[in-house]
Amino acid sequence: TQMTVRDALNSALDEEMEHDENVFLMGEEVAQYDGAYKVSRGLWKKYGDKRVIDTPITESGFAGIAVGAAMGGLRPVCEFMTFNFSMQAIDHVINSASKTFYMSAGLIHVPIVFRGPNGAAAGVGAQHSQCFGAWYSHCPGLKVVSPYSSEDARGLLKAAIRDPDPVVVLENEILYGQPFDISEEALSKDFVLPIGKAKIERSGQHITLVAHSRAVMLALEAANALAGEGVECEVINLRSLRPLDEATIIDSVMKTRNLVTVEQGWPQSGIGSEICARIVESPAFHYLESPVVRVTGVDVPMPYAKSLELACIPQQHDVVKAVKKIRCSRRRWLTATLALWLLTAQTTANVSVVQTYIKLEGVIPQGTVRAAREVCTRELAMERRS
Amino acid sequence: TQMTVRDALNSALDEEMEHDENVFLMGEEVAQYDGAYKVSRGLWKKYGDKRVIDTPITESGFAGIAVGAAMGGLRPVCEFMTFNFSMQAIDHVINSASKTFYMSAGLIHVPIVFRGPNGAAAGVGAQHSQCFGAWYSHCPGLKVVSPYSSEDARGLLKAAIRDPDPVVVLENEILYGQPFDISEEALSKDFVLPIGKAKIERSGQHITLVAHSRAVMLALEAANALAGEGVECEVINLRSLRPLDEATIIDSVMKTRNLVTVEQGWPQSGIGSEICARIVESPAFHYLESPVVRVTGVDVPMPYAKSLELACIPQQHDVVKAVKKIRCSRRRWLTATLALWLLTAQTTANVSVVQTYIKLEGVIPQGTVRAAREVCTRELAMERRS
Amino acid sequence: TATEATFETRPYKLHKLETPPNSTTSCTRDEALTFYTQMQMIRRMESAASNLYKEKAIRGFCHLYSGQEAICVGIKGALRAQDSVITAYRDHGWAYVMGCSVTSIMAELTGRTQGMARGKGGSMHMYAKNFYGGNGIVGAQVPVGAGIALANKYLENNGINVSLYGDGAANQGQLFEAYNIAKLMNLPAVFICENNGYGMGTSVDRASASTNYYTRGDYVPGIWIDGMDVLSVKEAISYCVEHCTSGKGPLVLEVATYRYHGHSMSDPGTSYRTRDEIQEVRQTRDPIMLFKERILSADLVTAEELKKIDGEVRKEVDEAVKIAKTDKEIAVQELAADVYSNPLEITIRGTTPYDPYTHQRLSKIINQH
Amino acid sequence: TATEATFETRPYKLHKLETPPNSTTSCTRDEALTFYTQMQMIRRMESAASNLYKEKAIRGFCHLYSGQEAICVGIKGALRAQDSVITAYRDHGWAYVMGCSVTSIMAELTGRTQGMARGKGGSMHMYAKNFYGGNGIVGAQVPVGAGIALANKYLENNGINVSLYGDGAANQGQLFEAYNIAKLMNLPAVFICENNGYGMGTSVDRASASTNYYTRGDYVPGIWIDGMDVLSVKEAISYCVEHCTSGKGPLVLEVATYRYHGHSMSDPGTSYRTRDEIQEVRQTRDPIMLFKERILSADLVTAEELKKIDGEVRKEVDEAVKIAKTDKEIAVQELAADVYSNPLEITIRGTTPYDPYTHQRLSKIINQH
Ligand SMILES: Cc1ncc(C[n+]2csc(CCOP(=O)(O)OP(=O)(O)O)c2C)c(N)n1
Ligand SMILES: Cc1ncc(C[n+]2csc(CCOP(=O)(O)OP(=O)(O)O)c2C)c(N)n1
Ligand SMILES: [Mg+2]
Ligand SMILES: [Mg+2]
Repeated sequence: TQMTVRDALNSALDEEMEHDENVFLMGEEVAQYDGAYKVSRGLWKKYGDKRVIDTPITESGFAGIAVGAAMGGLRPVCEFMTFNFSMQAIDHVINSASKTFYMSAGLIHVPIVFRGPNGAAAGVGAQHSQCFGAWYSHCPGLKVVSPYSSEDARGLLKAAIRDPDPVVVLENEILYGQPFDISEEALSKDFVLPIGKAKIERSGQHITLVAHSRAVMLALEAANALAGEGVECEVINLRSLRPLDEATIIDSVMKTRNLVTVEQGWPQSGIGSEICARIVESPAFHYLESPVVRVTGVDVPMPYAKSLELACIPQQHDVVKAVKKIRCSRRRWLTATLALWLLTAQTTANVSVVQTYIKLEGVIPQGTVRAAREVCTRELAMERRS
Repeated sequence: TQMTVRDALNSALDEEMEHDENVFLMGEEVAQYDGAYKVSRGLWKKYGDKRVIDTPITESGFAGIAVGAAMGGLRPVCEFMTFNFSMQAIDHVINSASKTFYMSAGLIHVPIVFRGPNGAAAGVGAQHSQCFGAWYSHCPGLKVVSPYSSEDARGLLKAAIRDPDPVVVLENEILYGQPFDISEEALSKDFVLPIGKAKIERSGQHITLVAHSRAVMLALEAANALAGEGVECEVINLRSLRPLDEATIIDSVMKTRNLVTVEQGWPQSGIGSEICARIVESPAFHYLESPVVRVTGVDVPMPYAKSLELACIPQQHDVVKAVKKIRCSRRRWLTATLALWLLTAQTTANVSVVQTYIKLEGVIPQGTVRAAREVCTRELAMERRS
Repeated sequence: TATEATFETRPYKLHKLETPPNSTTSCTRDEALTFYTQMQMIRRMESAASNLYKEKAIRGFCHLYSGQEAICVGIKGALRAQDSVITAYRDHGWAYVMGCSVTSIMAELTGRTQGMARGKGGSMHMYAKNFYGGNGIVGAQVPVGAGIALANKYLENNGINVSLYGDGAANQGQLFEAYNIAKLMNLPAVFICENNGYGMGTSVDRASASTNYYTRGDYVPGIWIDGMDVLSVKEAISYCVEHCTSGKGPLVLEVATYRYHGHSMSDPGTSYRTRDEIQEVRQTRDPIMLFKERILSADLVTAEELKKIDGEVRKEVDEAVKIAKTDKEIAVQELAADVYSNPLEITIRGTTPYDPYTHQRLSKIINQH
Repeated sequence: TATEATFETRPYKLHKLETPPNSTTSCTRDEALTFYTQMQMIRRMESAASNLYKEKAIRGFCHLYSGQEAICVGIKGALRAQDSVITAYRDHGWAYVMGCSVTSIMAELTGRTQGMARGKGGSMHMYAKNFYGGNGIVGAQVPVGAGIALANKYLENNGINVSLYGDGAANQGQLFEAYNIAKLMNLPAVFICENNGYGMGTSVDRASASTNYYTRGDYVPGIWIDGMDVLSVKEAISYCVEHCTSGKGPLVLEVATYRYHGHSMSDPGTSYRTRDEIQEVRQTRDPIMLFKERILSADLVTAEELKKIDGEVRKEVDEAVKIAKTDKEIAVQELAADVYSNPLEITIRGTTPYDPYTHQRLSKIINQH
C-alpha cells in the first residue's frame, strides 16, 4: 500500500491522541481549517475544541503555553504553521523547553513536540524558506527529527509524542503530498521508529550519500542515475539530526570509503559541516579515499523567481557531479590510503608490499584493499588499547 | 599603552557617534544606567536622550524599531543586554534585517549593528550562557564578528558601524574588564579592521589553533605552555565568523599541517564543524598530517556550579591535550602524507624514494617533507589545469 | 461637472480622543478621478493576478487586496512626500499607490526581470521610495514601521510613518511593544489595523478577546474608520498627519473592511464563511461601487469618463500581464547579486564546492540617506 | 492571645470588575505565626545570600526579594494544594513558600549538592512540586504559566495557576499574547505584576507608557493590591481562586511593592533612586514591620513569641548557610546527568573528542502525571 506523508502524519496524530488522552494539538488553523497544509484534517471534528485548539497568530504566546501545558502534565503537540515562524517563539523552544530538565537537575520534564513544515517550499521567497535543522540540532536538551518518507513521518512523529523530552519534528511541505510505499508493520498503531537512528535507504559499495528530509529523495534519484553508470551509492536517510546517528554513517563510510552530504539548508555550520567534523574525528577518516563533499543550498537567501529558486536548492545533477568529482580524485586517495595501511603495518615485508602495490596501482584489486584495511584496523585497535 | 575591551568598545561607540550624527545607540539600560556592563558609560551624558535611548525590556519591539530606523536613514547600534535575549528578537535580525537587501534586489539596505555580550559569562546558568556564533554565522545577508582583544573590539565595532549591511557583533562579558596592549594606530579615530579577515596572533610551524572570542586567549595560553615543550603553535584569531577567513586558515594549515579548533560554544554544527568542512573541501586537506580536532563546550546546557561550569567550558589543558594527541598520531599521518606525495609523483623513481623514506621513517627530515610537498603541489596544480 | 464637492464622512469611533476627524470632507474632481483610477487599477491587477496564479505563472503565495482598495488609496491620498508606509504580505495595492508601475508589480508576481525586485522578492516583498515592503512575517512590520517613524523624527523631516497589519496580526505581542515605545518616545507613528474579518480561516472573534482593534493600544488614542469609504479614510489620515506632526505621538486605527478572496490563492475562502456573506459585502459595501455612486451623484465625474478609465485600466493591466508572462527571469548568475550592499567576499558558495557564484552589485539603493 | 482576628484590607482598585475583594479579612493565630515566620525567614535568607555573595560563595546573578515578602507569603496563604506558581529569577522567597527547605535554597545558591537542583540551576532556577521556577528570561514565565493553567483546566483538577512578573516584564509582548489566549480559552490563570518601582535601573514611568499595570490586560479584569500588606494580598488571591475556579477566566493583578536591594547583587541600586526613597519605604511601609504591628495590636501573638521566632529563623538560616558553604559540589561526571529524561545516547561529548561523559539518569521527576 501507499500513503502520503500528510496522511502518515495525520494518522500518527490521530492514533496518539486516541492512545493517550493527554495528547492534544495546538497551533494556527489546526482545528476548524483542518491545518494550513491539512495535516490535522478531521481531528477537530473527531476530538473537538478541547484537544484540537486553534490559536491566535502569536507564536511566542502559544508555544509558551504549550510548554507550560507539558510541565503541567499534558502532552502537547505544538504546530508551527511553518518553522520560519518558530523564530518568534524560539526562546521557548530553547530556554523554556530544552533547558528546563537540566536546570532543574531532572525535577521538571517537558514532554512536548514542536512540529511543522521546515525549509524550502516552492515560490514562497526568502522569509518562508529557511531550514532550521542546523540551529535546532545545535542545542543539547532537544531531540530533533527530520522525516523523509511516510514511514519516517509516522514512526518518528509517534515516537516524538511518546518521548518524555522536547522533540522538534521538521517536516517538509513539498513531501506532504508525496505517496510512499508503506509496510504493514508501519501501519500498526504501535509502530514507532527509534529517534536517533538513521536508515540505509539503499545500499551500495562505492560511495555514501547522507541526507535528511527531501534531500533524501535527491540522493536516491542521483543514486539511480549513477547506478546506470556503474557507481553504486549507499544512501543514508538521517531521520534524526539530534542525536545524529554517527555510527551508521561511520560504518557506511568505512565500507564505501567516500562520502557526500546532501541537504537543502545553508552550508555554513550546517548538517553537512557537522558530518564532516564527525568523520574527521572518527576512525572512518582513515578510510576515506577522497575528501568529503557537501552539497547544500546556495549561500544566499531564497529568491522567488523559479529558475533561481531551482538553482538555489541542490538538484540531482549537483549530487551526481559531486559523486563524479570524487570518483575522479578517488584513485589518488585510494593510493594514499592503501599506502597508509601498508606502511602502518610496520613489518619488514612493507617494502615489497609497497612494490607490489605500486605495480598493481592501475588495477587496485578489491582483495588488496580489504587486506590492507584489515591490517590497518588491527593496528589502530592495538594503538588504542595501548 | 593598555586598554580594556570595555573601553575599546566605549571609545569606538563614542568616536563613531561623533563621526556620524545619524549613529545612535539603543537598548536596555544603555543610557542613564551607563549600560548593564558599562560599555556605554558616559555616552548618554555626552549625547543625550536623542542618541542614547533606554528602551523597555522588549527585545522584539526595539530590535524591530532599530531595523526600521536603519531603513529610514539612521545608523542604529542595537544593544542586546546579552545575546541570549536576542532570541526574542531573532526574527528581526534574520528576516527583517539580513534578508531585506536581497529580497528587494538591493533597493533597501539596512545599515544596522546588533551587539552585546555573547556566550558564557561566569555563574549565570543555562539560560544566560549560550553562544550564538554558529547560529548567526549560518545565515547569509548577515556579517558576524567576534572580537577578542581591545584592538579587535575597537576596529571591528567601528567597521561594523560604518558598514552598510547588518552586522552582528558578538562580545564577551568576561573580556570586558581585560586590558590588552593597544597600538598607536589602533587608537586613531580612523582605525577600522576589515570584517572578514582573521588575525594570526602568534605564528608557529607545528600546528594551527583556530579560535574566536575568549577562546583565543585559551589558545594563546595553550600555545605558551606547549612552546615550553618544543611545540610551536600558530594561533589564528578568527575575528570574523561571516565571512569566515578561509584563506588564512588554509594557508596556515598548509604550513603547519595540523589543526585544532577552539570555541566555547556547543560542538554540533558549531564553528569548529564548519572549519572541518572547509578544510576537508580545500587543498589543505592534502596537507593534513593528522585529523582536525575540535575543542568545544561540552554538549550540555550550562550548569551553575563552579566546578561543573569550569568543566563545561574548554580550558587550556583541553587544548594542550588535543595538540599532544595530534602530535602522537602525527607520525602515522606524516607517513601517509609523505607516501601520498611520493606516490603521486608517479615517476619510476618512486620505489626507491619510498624505500629511502621508509628507512628514514623514524627521523622524518624536514627537507624531505618539503620536497615531497612541492612535488605534490605541482602535481595537483597540473591536475587542476587539465 | 463640478470641480470640487463636499461629502459626509462615515461616523468615526474614538478611543481616548476628544475631537473626531471632520464629519465632512472635500474632494476635487482630480482627486475623484485619481482615487477611482487607483481603486479600479488595483481591483483589475488582483483579478489578473488571480488568473496568472491559476495559470501557474505566479507561484507560492498570492494574497489579493480586492475589497480593501479604499484603504491604501485613501491613506495615500492624505500622505505627503515625506511620509512613509510599511505593510504585510498583502501588498500589491500598496506597491501600486506608492509608485511601482503596474508592469513592475505584475512582473514581480511572475518573478521576471522587470519586476521591481527583479523577481527576487515575489508577491510578498515589494518596495518603492518611502515604501518599506511587503513583509511576510505576521506583525513584524509594525515595530519596523515605528522605527521608520523614529528616523523621521530624528532626521526632523516632518514625515510620519504608517504601519498596516491585519486583525490576525493585531494580537502579536510585538505590536504592543511597539505601541509602548512609540508612546514613550512620542513617535510620529500611525498603526493601522485593516480588519477584514478574518486572519486566514479564523474570524476575528475567535482570534481576539477584544475585537475593538482601535482600542487595543490601550493608552494610545485610537479611531475606528469605515474602510469601505475612501474619503472617510483619507479624512482620518489627514487628522493623523496633523496629530503626529504636532508631536502628539502615535495613534492606533482600525479600518473596517472585507477580503473578497480567500486568504491566499490556495484558499478557496469559503469553508469558514458563507458565499452569501461575501455577496452581501460586494453588493452593499463595495468600496469602488460606493465611491462611484458618490462622485457620480455629486456630478464630479461623468459615467462616460469612468467608463473610459475602466477601459484604460483594463488596457494597462493587460499590457502589464503580457510583459509579466513573456519577460525573462533574470540570469541564474544573479542568484548571487545584491546579497550585501558592501560585499566582502567575491565568491558565494553554490550548491557544491565546485560551482561558486560571483557576487555582483547591481542595484541603486533607494533608501540611501 | 486571641485565636482569630479581623483586619481591614487596604483599598483595592478595580478594572472591569464590579465587586472588589472583601474589605475585611480574618487571620487566625496560626496563620499569623506562619506568615510572620515565612516573611522573616525570607528576609533573613536574603541577607544571608547577600553576605554569601560578598564572600564570593554565590556567583553570577543573585536577585533578592527583600521588601517583597508579603507577596509570596500572602499569595501562598490563599492557594490550595492543586494550585501552581511560576515566577521570574527573583525566586528564593517563592521557592521557600512552595516547599523548598532553607538548606536546599541556600545550597542551590552556592551551587552545592544539597541544592534543590543539585547546584545545576543556581539562583534563578528553583523548583518544587507545583512550582515551575525560576525563569531567567524576562516575561517568558507568563505564557508558560498560562499553559500550566491550561493543563489544570484540561485535567479538571480545579487548580489555578499564578504567574508572577515585574513591572519591567509587564511590557513584554508575549504577556499580551498570553492574556489574549487565556481570555479566549477562559483559563484559570492569574497574572500578577509585582510592581517594585524599577526594572533594573529604569523606573516604571520610563519603561511603561501606562503604569496602571492592573489595567494593562485591557479586556482582562484587573485588581490593584497593596503588596506591603500580606493580608490584603491573601484576601485578593482568595477572590481570584473563586473567580478562576468558577470559570470566569483570567485576571491581571498589580501588587505594589518595593525592592530594597539593587536589581542583582552587582547593582548598588542607588544611582537611579535616592537612599531616602529606600529609607522611607523601610520605615513606613515595610511588610514585616506592618504585619508585626497588626498582629501584636490585635493580640494574636505576643512580642515574646515573635522574638522567639526571630531566634529560630536566625538559627535555621545560619545552619543552612553553614551547609551551603561546606557542602560539596556534585561530581564533575554529573555534568552529563539529566540532560534528557529519556537519553538516547550513552555518551555525551566533552570538550574534546577524547573525554566523553556518560549520561546518567539520577533524579525523580516531580511533575510526572
Ligand atoms: C509570524 C507568522 N505567523 C504565521 C504566519 C502565517 N500567516 C500568514 S498570513 C496569516 C493570517 C494573517 O491574518 P491578518 O493579520 O488578519 O491579515 P490578512 O491576511 O487578513 O490581511 C498567517 C497566519 C506568518 N506569515 N507569520
Ligand atoms: C528577555 C530578557 N531581557 C533582558 C533581561 C535582563 N534583565 C534581567 S532582569 C531585568 C529587569 C526586570 O525588571 P522587572 O520585570 O521589573 O523585575 P524585577 O527585577 O524588578 O523583579 C532585565 C532587563 C532578561 N533576563 N531577559
Ligand atoms: Mg485579516
Ligand atoms: Mg521591577
